[in-house]
Amino acid sequence: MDNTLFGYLNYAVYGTAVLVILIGLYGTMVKKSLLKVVIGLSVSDSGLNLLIVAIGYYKGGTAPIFSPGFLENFKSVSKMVDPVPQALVLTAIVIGFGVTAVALALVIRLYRHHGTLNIDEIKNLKW
Amino acid sequence: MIYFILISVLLLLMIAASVYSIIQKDLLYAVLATGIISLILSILYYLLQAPDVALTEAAIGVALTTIIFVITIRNTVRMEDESDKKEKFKSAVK
Amino acid sequence: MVGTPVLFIAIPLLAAFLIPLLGMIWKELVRIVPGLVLTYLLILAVNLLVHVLAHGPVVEVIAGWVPPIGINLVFSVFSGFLVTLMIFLGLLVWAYSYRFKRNVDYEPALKYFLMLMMLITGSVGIVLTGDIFNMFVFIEITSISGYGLTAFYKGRDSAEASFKYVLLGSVASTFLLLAIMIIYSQLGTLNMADIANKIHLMNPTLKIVSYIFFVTALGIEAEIFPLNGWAPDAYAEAPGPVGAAFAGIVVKASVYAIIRYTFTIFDLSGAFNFLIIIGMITLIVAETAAIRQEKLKRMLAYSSIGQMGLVLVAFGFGTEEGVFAALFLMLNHAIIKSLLFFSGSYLVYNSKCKYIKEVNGMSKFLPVTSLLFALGAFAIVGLPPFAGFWSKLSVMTAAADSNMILIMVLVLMVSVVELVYYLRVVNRIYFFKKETAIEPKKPTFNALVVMIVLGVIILAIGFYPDVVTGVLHKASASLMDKSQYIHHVLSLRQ
Amino acid sequence: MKKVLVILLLATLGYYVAGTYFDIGFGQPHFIKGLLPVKDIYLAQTVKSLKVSNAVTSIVVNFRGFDTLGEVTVLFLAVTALGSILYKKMNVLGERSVLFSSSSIVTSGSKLLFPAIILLGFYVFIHGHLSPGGGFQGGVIIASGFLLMLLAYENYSVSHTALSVVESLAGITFAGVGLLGFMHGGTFLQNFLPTGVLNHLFSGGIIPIIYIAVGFKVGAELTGVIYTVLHEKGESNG
Repeated sequence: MDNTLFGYLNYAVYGTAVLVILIGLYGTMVKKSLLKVVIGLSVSDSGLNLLIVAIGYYKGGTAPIFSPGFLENFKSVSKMVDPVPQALVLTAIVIGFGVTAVALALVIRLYRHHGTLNIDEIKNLKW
Repeated sequence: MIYFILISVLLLLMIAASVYSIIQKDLLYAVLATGIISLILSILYYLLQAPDVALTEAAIGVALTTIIFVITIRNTVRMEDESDKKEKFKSAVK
Repeated sequence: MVGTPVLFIAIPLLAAFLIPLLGMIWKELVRIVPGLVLTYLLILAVNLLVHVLAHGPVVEVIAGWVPPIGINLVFSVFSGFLVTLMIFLGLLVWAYSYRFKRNVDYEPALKYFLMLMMLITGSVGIVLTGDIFNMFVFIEITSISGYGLTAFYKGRDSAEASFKYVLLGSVASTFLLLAIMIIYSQLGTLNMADIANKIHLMNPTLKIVSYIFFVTALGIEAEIFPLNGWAPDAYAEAPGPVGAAFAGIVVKASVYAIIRYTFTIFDLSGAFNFLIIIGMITLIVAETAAIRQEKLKRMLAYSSIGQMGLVLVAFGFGTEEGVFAALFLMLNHAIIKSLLFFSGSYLVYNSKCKYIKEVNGMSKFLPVTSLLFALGAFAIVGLPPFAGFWSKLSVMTAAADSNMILIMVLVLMVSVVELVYYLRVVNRIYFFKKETAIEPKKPTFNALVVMIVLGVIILAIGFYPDVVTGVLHKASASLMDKSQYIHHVLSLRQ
Repeated sequence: MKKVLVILLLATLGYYVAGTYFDIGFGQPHFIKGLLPVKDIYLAQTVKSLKVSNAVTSIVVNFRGFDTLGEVTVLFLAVTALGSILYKKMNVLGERSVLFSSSSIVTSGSKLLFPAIILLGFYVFIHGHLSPGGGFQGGVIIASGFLLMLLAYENYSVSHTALSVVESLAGITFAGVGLLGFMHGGTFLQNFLPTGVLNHLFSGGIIPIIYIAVGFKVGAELTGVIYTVLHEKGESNG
């Protein structure tokens, strides 16, 4: 793959990730339905995770796993992609799931009390 | 080249799915769109040489998050504007 | 050996995993074990603090990897002082809620005490950790316990408050991760001391963007205007002791994080003025909002936000006197605001809506609680001879030293506003008549003891401020000495 | 009006975030020259002193194992908070919501798949230090196996007591192994077992033990989350 195409990917990957974060935040801030708000959070989390993994990628890199045949060729360590962002994303995904579950439980409870998910009818959540 | 096209297409699909999930009035379809985002992400992670993350995203994002969203929708309302509350959900899944 | 900082995290976590099993053996253990753990940690914290005062900071590495490879915990005088304060308050909150929650079923009690303990542990972790991603994890631990505790009561308002908190908390973690990744992508490290050592190499634009993201994220937790939308609701709807825990523990930890980023990690010269400006705005907005509140706990919440603004202003002077004043304010605020929350929640215990007008004539029914509330109110406004006076005075001297006369005037004006709205409540307690006959809830024995202990501490600091100023001076010196922090962390060898 | 404001706000945010990350660059070396990024140390030490093949595993469990301890605590707290928010008593469950009535093909198919999924989950976390995967991934796979059963059978139930016992024991194993390392080597989570030979199943010292504990814990916690939410019937407005 030649370099100009790859330079374009710079904008494509990060641009998409940031766009997805913004779309999610837009949904969170504008939408009236509580479930839509939580969906927005989940979407923006996805964009964020893509952004973090993309930082660890190197052109032509290999996965950070030392398979048996790999060891003879020790120089190729420098060809591995960065494992640190991957480890951080693992943590972030699991934490994000926990937060989403808590938010959904709150949605269920608010529905139990109000019989609606419309943010306008739930007095304290208007802003 | 093929790698390049693949990534571009996946990124475009991801944007489309996220826009769809925000503008769709039917929350069930919106949630399915977030599931599709996770599916695309998981392929992207694989292409970005992050198999561990891909596995996690495939299981958490595609299966678990989607299902707890669906359960929540089942327990609350399906449409964003809530004009006809539960009827459509029941008829759609049965 | 006096013990190591990692025990502050490991012991509560082990206990948290054990508690569900212990509860199957004897249900009362669910309430007792957190108290035992906190008592042990308090002893440990005091011991370590004494050791650190004599011998300098203790740096603990984890998994045998020295910084910057592994995660490390730093127990300096500054962080150690905050940790001791937090654990002490946590113990008081536990003692206060021990009997308060007696009528609650086993399951909710288990969850309440678990989440309370993890709230404290998470905050302690934020203060102790020396790694920016590890701090993110501890912030999440604190927030999730906070979400659960806010929604603990069954009413609808608590769920709304908690949902608000979840939304802002998620946005906070997004910003935090963005900032962490900017730093990592440039310097290739996540260790605070290592970052502080290399930050001058970074591109200034990236530095400013990441600093703003950090402050935005932490500002949500630290209740800085305009990001504090969750705080009044959460304080008002959470159980009374949890409000005290938010004001005394969680907010302190977040302010600590902001301060650590500003003083140690980043070397931005404009950051101090930035702190003064956001602190000032927070102070003014919160105090003017407090005067308009009709619910007692919301008023206390806004007052708490205002105090945090003042703390940021004091830190923003950037001088050692300023840091000393800010630390003194944090200590006083933690103690006094806890007392106000504890006694206030008994004063409005009977009413459904917790309005301020419900406290009319409560001094006839609950003399001791009313007296303690009045003591707290006078102390937080800064009347001599109570504890709050000395901290306000030290803010004034610090401002005068930095030639910031405008700030002195503003602080005085804000004190007048505080005096107005606190006196309004005290006036109602003592000089108004109760219109309806009530059967007030008497404070439990534990709650009474806790409140009296706090009252005695306020008086003690008021009459003998020297008992704490020594430690506070050393703590502020340890925060200002950035090179020593870096040296202590990075000089460790495998 | 509000939408315009929000869009303006987000556009500003997007401008700065995107600008920052475009500067950083995709696929190019982005660390400041002359610095030694920790990832190089991690990659070297993974093989040299830990004898683990998967570098992500070594980071998650050993170099940054403290984060992982915090992370399983977050999940543990999420389960606790979930129960508290929906104020359920563990043994008195509400009516189960039924997502769909499954045909006999689905039920018997799930029964067939279930052991395979569980087995895959165990495989993934036992081989976490050798191949992609590990405690989180394996745990999530196990939880999705239980999810399949819960969806396919209307009256399939998981013992809540068993879940919390597994969860607690796994958590105690993690923290306990950490404390053992503390007693043995002086630092929390330090390796105190022989590291063995690279690419063998029994290698990596305490890393596989911790990852297996994480696997059990995550599996039990996520199953608990699904189970709690599934037993929440929203029909009654009260």
